[in-house]
Amino acid sequence: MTASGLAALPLLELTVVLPLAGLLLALPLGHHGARATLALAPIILLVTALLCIEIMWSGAPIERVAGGWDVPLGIALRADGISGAFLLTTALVACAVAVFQAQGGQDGGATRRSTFWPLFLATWGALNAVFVSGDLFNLYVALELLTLAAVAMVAYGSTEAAMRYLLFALSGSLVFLLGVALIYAGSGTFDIGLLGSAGAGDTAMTVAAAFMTAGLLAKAALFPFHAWLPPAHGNAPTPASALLSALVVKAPFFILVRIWFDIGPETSGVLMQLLGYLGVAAILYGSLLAMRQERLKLVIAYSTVAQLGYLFLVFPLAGAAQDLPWTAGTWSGAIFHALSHALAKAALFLAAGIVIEAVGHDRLQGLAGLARDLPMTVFAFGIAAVSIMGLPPSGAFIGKYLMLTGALAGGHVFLAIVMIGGGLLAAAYLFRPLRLMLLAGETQPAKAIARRRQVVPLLLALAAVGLGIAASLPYALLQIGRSLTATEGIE
Amino acid sequence: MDEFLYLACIGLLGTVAASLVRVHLGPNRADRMMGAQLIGTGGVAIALVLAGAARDASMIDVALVLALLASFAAVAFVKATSADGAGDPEEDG
Amino acid sequence: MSTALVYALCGASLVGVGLYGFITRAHLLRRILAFNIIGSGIFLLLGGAGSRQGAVSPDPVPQAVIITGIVVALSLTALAVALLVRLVEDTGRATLPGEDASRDA
Amino acid sequence: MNPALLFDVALAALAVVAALSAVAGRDLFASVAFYIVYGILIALAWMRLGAVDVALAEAAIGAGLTGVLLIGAWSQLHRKGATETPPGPSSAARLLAAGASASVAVLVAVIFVGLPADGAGLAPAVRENVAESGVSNPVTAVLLNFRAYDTLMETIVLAVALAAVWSLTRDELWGGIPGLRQHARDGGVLATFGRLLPPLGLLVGVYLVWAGSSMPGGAFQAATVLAAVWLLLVMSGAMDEPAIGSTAIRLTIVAGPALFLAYGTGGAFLGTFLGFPADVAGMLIVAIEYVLTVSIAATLALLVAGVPRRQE
Amino acid sequence: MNVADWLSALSILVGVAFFIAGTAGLLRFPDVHSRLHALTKADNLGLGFISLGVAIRMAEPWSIAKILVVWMLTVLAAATVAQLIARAALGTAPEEAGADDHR
Repeated sequence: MTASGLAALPLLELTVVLPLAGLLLALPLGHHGARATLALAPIILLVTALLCIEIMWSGAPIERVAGGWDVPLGIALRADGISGAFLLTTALVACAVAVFQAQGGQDGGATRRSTFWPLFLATWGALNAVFVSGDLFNLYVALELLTLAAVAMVAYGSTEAAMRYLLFALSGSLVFLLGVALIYAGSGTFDIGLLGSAGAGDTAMTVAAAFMTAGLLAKAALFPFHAWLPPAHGNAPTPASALLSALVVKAPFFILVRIWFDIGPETSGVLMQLLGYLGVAAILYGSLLAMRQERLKLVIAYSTVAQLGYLFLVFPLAGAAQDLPWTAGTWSGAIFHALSHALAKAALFLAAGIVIEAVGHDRLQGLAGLARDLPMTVFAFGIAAVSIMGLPPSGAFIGKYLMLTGALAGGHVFLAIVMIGGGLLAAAYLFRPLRLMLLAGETQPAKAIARRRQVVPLLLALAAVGLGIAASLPYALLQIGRSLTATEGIE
Repeated sequence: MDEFLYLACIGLLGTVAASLVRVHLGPNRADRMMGAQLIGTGGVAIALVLAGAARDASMIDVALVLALLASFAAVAFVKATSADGAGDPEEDG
Repeated sequence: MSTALVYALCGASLVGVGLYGFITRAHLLRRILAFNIIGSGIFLLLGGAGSRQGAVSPDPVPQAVIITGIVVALSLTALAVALLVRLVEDTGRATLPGEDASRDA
Repeated sequence: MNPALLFDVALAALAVVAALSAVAGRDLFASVAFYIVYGILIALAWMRLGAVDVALAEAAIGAGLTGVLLIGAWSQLHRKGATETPPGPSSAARLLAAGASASVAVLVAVIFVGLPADGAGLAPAVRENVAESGVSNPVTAVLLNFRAYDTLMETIVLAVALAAVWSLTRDELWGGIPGLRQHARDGGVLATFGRLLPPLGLLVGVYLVWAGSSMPGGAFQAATVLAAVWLLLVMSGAMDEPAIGSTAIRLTIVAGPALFLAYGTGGAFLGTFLGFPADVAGMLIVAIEYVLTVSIAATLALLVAGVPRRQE
Repeated sequence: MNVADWLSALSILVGVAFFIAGTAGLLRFPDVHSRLHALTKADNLGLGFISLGVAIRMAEPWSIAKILVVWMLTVLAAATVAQLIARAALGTAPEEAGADDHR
């Protein structure tokens, strides 16, 4: 297929339309929704991959306006490199989760079997809508769609955790909406592109951006707004935990990147520093708590709190001085980290799900010697752990390496030390369950789990590592649509 | 004339404020619901006068929707307070 | 002072009132009410911004966006209420633990 | 100060008082009653801002449907004894919260007042293009044409909200009927009301969606009125809620969004996602609005009805 | 101002007066039933006069028809609700309709 052949297909629109169409199909189908989803998921993956190829091919962002109405009247859909990368990662994780869930069809009762698929596809569609939206109010609607589906999936596991999550998410989106309202009042547009080209705004713009940021922090569970995350991600059913921890918390981060790097309001150095220090606190606090958990899923959930902290280091490192030569590299490093974390974290949660299925619980003390019964799953867990720790050759290593280079070049020695320390802490909290599982302790009877089920987390973990091995392609993709191209890439 | 209409609206708003006192004081839930019901009727009246002041026929539709739906909460209330939560106070008597 | 400004300021106050309720009240139904109050306060701000040119022909874009927002808020409220009823069935409480102590009834 | 502005100030003040009473009061039922009143006052505020479409939506949703939803919730909590909360007043914490909330309100107000008074907006752009949108009501033009993508997402939000509410069903009741079986005395006041009002409500609903293309009104307002009629029929015992396992009811719910989505996608293949050719836009928008009205009405009614509580 | 304007204003004024009287009853009367009585009588008449006043002002058949429907709806709803609340208040479950959660 040629480039023009690709461009003739509405790939950008289809990435949003297909999951939403799937959910409208799955809702009446009930528990038959599994088959429809399994048929649709590879098609969405293919469309997403083709879209990334189209972006690479044309070397420029793909832009559409819904209804053919130009902005500011209409709504723009825009897929640049970072959109493509997030869309593709989402498609990979979602396909893996769908296969995993469909194979374990006996999970849960009649209710979960009948409502999981519409909610799953709604999550996918909402994420994709966030990644391609060029309009602030449209982002609000997409975020709320995401909230509805995500909260309902948490409620399968714990109504209390779901309620706490809902309250955080609701207050977060309201504060975000308050910022959006102020932006419209001040500038008469919701369009991110127009707001960005209008140049550095005034005080009102900065306050509005601060409101939007505060709201998104609550949804992204950045310390100290993290309290909802461990119970929600730790108690949700396995496929939901994987989706939530890998992808859903990345959506608000993605919007923050759009706001601070694409609109670029009058950058307040203090605010950027603050975000960075909250990130530092998240890394330390999340890691320390991850070490003290007694349940595998909670270790992984607290690890998400810590790993999200890394992403926010991008703001002091690349946000305060966008014109410095190393910032593009730092920025790309943070995105790399986000993508790699998504793949690895989904692998960890799915592996934990297999463990729970095999032994009926996830208490660490009862997992000794599990490697003998579930070698492939423990191996997958180990590979994913390597990626979370940021060891070479994983994608997270590339991300951390780029961020570290930027931190040192910019003189942020403290942040550099925290990044290295965070890696050591991650090693500490992930080696604990790994060591137990590899230990030749007293064996307990484990249910046999089909290999085709165990292979799913392994593939995800390998993808996280592969992101580091074949880093130049995704790196090139990320640069498309950036105002600043990286002056120093990966040597 | 317009000024008079807005003054009339302010008068009606006064009755709404007074009914709020009843909603606040109770003493029981029937009283509170009655206060809310009167505010519903007051809202319909204000909407009508505002439509008259603006000479905007489409504003009457707001009064229409308010009049149609204002009683629903009260119906839900009497259902909720019936013996089994799904009944009719006339059955219980 | 104009009509638009009056309601925009009203909207700002409602955001404050709702925020206060959302932070201080423990009962979840009240927090759901507070959420709705903050929402309508934000909508009034947006509506006030759209009517600054005078109420004769207010900007239709904020109006359409607000209608969308009202429907989205209703969807979330419906889920919150259903979740609350389920929570009460499961735990007998309409509050979240760990929050009762610091909050008013 | 002229009487109109005086009225605005009084209405705004009363709305704030009602909101404060709703969040700060001691009695939970009173809070719900105050919130219903608050919805009515906000609807009036929208009339004063010249936003009649929003006033209709607020009157139908804020003052009508949400009221029924909240009283239903209160009723269930009341029966389970969960309307009281342990008192734990820490006045210092409350003062701090009040201070923080007030500063946010003041900050927002100051920012708003400081904005340029002429206020850039999209009103001129809408005026310029409304002729090509197929409808003459500018708000409907924005909702179903200029920003149709938002509206499409919003209809899907409603369907997903229903799936989310249903996902809270207990397994043994999956596919069952929401709520309790409602009953009323034959020939009693309630039963009579439940027979007199629905035809009128149906008429109002149809009128609102019909009026929507040229006057304030439209699919959402009409659907809310129709949903309310549905709920009244149920409350007066004239009909029972459908089982959520019913394929017909699920198809009704997804029909509107599915048609909207299919139309938009078809357009994407032909060149413009959600594009309405100017010469047939009016007809297409009206067709989509009618189907949407039915789907949204069913979705809203079932959202208020909540999770299944009994088997067929 | 012409005759119609005067009539309209007078009618609205009478309507507001009825509203004020009804609200005074709601506030001052000692028990639920006398309050209900004051309420339904006064606000229905009040809304009737206000509807009449606004109808005179709109002077357009379609608007007048809509106003008539508004008034009829309100009377029907108010009568129904008053009857039902009265029943609920004196019904078999006084503890239900009666005391509040906190009192």
